[in-house]
Amino acid sequence: MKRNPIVREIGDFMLPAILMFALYVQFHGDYSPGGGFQAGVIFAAGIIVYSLIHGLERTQRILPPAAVRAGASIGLLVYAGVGFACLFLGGRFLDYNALLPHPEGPNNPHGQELGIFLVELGVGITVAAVMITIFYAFAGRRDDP
Amino acid sequence: MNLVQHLPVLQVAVPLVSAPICALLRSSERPAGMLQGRLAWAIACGVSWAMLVVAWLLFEAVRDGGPIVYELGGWAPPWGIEYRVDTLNALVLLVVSGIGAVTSTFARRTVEAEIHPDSLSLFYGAWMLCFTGLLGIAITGDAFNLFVFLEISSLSSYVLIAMGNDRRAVAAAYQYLIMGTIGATFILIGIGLVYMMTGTLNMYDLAQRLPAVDHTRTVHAAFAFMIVGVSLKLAAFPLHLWLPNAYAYAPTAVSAFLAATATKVALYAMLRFAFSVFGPDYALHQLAFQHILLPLSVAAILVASLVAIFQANAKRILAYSSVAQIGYMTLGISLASVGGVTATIVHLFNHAIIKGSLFLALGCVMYRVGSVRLDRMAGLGREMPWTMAAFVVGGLSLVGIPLTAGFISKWYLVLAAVERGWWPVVAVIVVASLMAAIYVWRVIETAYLKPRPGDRDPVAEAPAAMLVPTWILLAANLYFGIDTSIPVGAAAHAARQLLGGGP
Amino acid sequence: MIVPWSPQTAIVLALVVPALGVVGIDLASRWPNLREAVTLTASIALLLVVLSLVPHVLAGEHPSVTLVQMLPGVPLAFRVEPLGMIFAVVASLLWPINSLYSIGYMRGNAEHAQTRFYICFAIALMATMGVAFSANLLTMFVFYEVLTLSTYPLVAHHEDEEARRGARVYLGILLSTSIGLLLPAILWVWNTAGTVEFRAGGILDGHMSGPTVGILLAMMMFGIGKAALMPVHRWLPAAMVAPTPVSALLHAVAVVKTGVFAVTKVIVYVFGLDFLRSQPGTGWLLYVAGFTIVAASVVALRQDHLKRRLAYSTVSQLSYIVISAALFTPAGVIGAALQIVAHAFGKITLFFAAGSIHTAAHKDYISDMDGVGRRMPWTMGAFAIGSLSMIGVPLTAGFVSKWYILGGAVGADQGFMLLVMVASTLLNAGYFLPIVYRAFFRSPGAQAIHGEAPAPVVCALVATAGLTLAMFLFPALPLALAQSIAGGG
Amino acid sequence: MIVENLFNYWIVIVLMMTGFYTVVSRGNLIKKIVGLNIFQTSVFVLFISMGKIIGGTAPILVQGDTHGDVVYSNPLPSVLILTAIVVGVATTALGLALVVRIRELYGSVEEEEIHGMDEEEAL
Amino acid sequence: MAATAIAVVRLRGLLAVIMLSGIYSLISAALLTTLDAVDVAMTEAAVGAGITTVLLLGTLTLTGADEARPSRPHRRLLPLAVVMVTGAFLVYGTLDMPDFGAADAPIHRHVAPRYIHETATEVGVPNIVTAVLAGYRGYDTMGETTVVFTAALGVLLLLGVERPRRRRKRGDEGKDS
Repeated sequence: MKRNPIVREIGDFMLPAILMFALYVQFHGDYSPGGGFQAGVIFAAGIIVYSLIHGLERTQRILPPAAVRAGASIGLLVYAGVGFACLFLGGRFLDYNALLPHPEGPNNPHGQELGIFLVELGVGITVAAVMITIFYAFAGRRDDP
Repeated sequence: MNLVQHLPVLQVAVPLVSAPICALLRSSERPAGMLQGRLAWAIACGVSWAMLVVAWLLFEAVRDGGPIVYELGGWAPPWGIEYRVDTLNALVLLVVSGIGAVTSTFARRTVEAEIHPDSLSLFYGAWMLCFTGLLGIAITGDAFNLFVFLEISSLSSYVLIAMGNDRRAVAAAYQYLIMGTIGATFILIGIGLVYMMTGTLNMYDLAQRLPAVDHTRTVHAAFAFMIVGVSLKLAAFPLHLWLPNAYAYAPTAVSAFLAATATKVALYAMLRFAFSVFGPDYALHQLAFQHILLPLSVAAILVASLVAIFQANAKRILAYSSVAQIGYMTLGISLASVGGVTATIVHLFNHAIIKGSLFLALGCVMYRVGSVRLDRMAGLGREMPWTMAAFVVGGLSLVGIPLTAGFISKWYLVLAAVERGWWPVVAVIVVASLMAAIYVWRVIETAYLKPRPGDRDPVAEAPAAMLVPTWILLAANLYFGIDTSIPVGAAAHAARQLLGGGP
Repeated sequence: MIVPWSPQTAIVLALVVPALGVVGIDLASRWPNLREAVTLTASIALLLVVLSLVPHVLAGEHPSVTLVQMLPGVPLAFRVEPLGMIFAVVASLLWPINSLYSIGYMRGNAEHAQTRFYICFAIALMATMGVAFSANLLTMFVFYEVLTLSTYPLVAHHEDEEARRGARVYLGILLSTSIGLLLPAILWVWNTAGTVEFRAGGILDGHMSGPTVGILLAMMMFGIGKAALMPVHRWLPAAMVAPTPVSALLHAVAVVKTGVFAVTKVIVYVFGLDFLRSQPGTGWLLYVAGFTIVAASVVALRQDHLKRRLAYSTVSQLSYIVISAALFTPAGVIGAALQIVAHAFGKITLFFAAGSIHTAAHKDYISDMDGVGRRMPWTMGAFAIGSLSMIGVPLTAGFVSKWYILGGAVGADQGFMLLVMVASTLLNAGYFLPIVYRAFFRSPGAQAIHGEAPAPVVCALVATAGLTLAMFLFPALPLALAQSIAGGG
Repeated sequence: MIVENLFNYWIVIVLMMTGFYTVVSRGNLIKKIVGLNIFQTSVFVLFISMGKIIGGTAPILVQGDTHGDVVYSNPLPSVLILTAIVVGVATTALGLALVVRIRELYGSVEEEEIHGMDEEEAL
Repeated sequence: MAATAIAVVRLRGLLAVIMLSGIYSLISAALLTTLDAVDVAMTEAAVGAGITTVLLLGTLTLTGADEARPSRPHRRLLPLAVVMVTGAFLVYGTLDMPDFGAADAPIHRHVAPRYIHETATEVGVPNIVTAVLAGYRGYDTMGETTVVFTAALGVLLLLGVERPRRRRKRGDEGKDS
């Protein structure tokens, strides 16, 4: 497949689109279907397509495995971090209302939106990273004796 | 901000966070591996002990002040997820975190011997995830949340088991994965069905809304699926097939940790679903679920004990004995009386300590001898006096000799059976403990009364770093054999809570 | 000492002293002489402690201690009553003598693992004290099991195939009976009577009646396997693979006496004599015991291995105690108590003799003991006294106990029992006197010349023989204690 | 009419059982995992079909609908199933990784052969 | 859809099986959309048809391509029985279920309404699913993320990213029973 110029062209053309779509799904998840998880998967899919076309080595040069692995941990830490942040700001664990000061009443949509944005981000990072890591692991196995 | 009120969530969230931190330590350049491994171990170990403290604080708080409720995200149940700690799961949390703390302290040497240095930090990451999952199951008050944490603990335990040095470890892990996933899916179906009939996922909300619909066939089905699913996790006979290999070939520390905690938590889940969610009247009276459980438990006890007698590998002996011991616990449930459930919970507590210490002792043997086959263990009584002494004490406890924790379990089980006047059950229990005496004695006799096999070089006593944790558990073993106020008091109270002072 | 002296402290010390002994022996394991010194001091200290309790008990007190609340409502507790007092005195009186003997024997035969030997011995004694002073069934059960386990290494001492097999039988029977029958029985009592405490007049009266009593009694009697009622006597001959001092103190005194003692205690303080007499379906015990007496004696006749013959004689002698307790009369209990003492002195003497022959002449079989008496006058002299006591000839302890037992039988006009007694007396004579005859009046023949056994051994067996005689001359103390049992614990 | 009303459920159950059958009956480790996927996917569909309200729309708030005259299908099952799917794929990945290891260590992915080898070792 | 499922059981060519399972996921995704669960549909498509298939193919290239014919027939009967019982029980369970799509089922009455009506004010996120996922039941989602993370750890531990150098200590414990 690497040899085939057409595939490569199309792939190179598609890739940005896929990644953009991933970002859209990630950040527009509040208003339309989608969210961190879907975004992560799509992003990963993009990377996978890329490495199918350009080969594993090149992909790993762009996205070193170690970095990706770190990403997986970081995403989860972001999520949990939000939780603890709420806790330290005087709320319950993951109680986003505590994130922003809210004079008006018990509800605090802005706080909620912020919290949801952040955790979705965490999910996105983790999922993308994990999917890519897993792919690397399987692909890296392939040319073993 | 006052941390005390957040204890319930800290119990789970802290180990959860420690996992990715451990994982982050993994470096790609080789020589650093061991060092990072040490660091990861330090984190895991520290967090575990901290969690033990938290669990103890919770236990006391509950004992003095009654159930503690914690609304995650500040959303009131049933809309949000709640943590709810009562006597029962406070005790379970105590067991899990206690065993976790001791075994993780023990783990370092064996893990460094059995796991590839590059993988050390990831290994401890997985370890902490398993720990997290078990705690999460035990503490949550939300059915679906339980499922999620069940999966966390399961996935991580598949991995931990697959880390064993024997290739059968991997096969066993796969088998466990298949059966475990089926079990989890069954639980999911069960949850779906009750959700469908009640529209809620919160256990205590369910408990209130189920009676209205508990005549429906849908709820019957839900109950069946949940119990079968849990039994798969619990390795209740005859769904135990995954257990022996998994425990026999997993890394030593992992066997000890899982054998002492995983099945206990599953048992807790069974108690929780059967009694707290569906309610004793439903489970025991309408479905008479004890009539199915009783024969299975008896079969488990007798068959598994019998098989254990004929094993040539000490770890497998213990694994089969675990199946039998689980039989004891379900037997207690099937007695369908406060006494019976008390016995179950007491045994849950004691057996965790007993099996933990036994597996740790074998861990020392494995570390020095490199095998736990009986013929390799001959003569160890003189070479590793402390280790084998530990095994002897643990073994006596398993048999149920007075002054050990095991005796207390026996006492309550037999007592419960006598109360019901079920003499055949009494007979089963005593016969089984004699079988236990036989398989324990096979090991002891080999270790003490047989000469060292010619092809095995004499070995040194295990290092203190491993003996100390082992003996901590043994001390607990003896302590709870003499002063039984903590487990028995809590168990009796929890049993009354579960059965509503009922039958 | 810091703790003010009181019966309570004495009770605790009775357990602590042997325990300390264990520690000391372990620490001193490198220096044999020091180690043995520790053993001796511990044993003597124990004796003193126990004796210090006697006056209190004679004065009718029943000092008691509660260690911990092991289970809700069932503490680990101790309470000294006359029967236990007798037993404790006997055991602790014989421990120093036996230790002396052990030293001679173990060194004479250059046995291995002597430290382990002495340690287990001390633990066993501690357990014996625990049983003797136990205030409830649970405490008794706990120390009963401790005793079983602590004696296992002693039985398996030689670590060869024969020892392993013997030890397996030993542990197998004792564990299965105790866990299989005794424990459920205890829980049954707990469940029906709501207590497992030993009380004068028993605790079951009014809680159960009819044949179930018989069943419970059976579970207790056979559950206490150490009493070696047939058919659960098999462990005792099996235990003879142990070194002789073990057979002597443990399998002639501590362990087996623990058994019969427990039986008596259960009969007196759990069921209660009057209760048992009032209930149907409890009489069978008498016949089982009677059968055991005769059958065991017959078997003993046909044993050529000296220690095995002694073992079977023990089985039958133990049933004297059971049978006379099974009369369910005060007189019977007195007889039982005295037999505990008398048999202890007599039988330990006999075992000592057997061991001393083994050490000096390396002979185990009666058939080749011709003329040993001439070479080992002291040993065989003591042996003769022991035998006479077993038979129950006047001037020996055996006569005293038999006298009271017979008295009991007559009092309850038990024809069957009288018959048994007569028969067994003849049998006893039948299997003991030939040995004595052989030893003194047969010519040694051309065998390796050997002298008397090592000095400590001789001293020990002379001492016990002396006790055997002494009890006939001065039966006051045991008698007084025994009578105060009947007066109600 | 019960049949019509429950027909959807029954279809799903048939699918579910097909997957389940594949898991328990098939010797090939990979195929077992495929079966597991089908099994779980069908369970997801079952959940979702509980949440459906005929005539309802996807649970995304329509702009300007203030006085709730729009009927939304139940969002909760979707949420649960989103989680469940993730769990599912995680399990699959892990299972496949195990299969790869088994293949490397045993040189086979057939259950029976593997058991055979273990038993040989046992002897 | 059923057809694909059955085919999966019957076929022995693993490649085809995998493709079919991918198709199966796609179909179910479509079905899910008609059931108003767009998020789920999207995910199922991405995961079931995408990731899972890729992984399966990856595995396939690392292992063999065909399934052996099960030798012992009883391997069929017992499972069949088990499955039949389970299925029968589920059907039995459905008999008392509320009708499909009925708006008055308890599921729609108890907890859900609050999500639907309050989200706008409490959370202020139009996509209720997102609101519940990350808001009301955010903690579940954290668990979910953890599960994914676990999977990554597991795969890394099992396969490793660098060339695997797992030491095989096949000592005597290799031989034990």
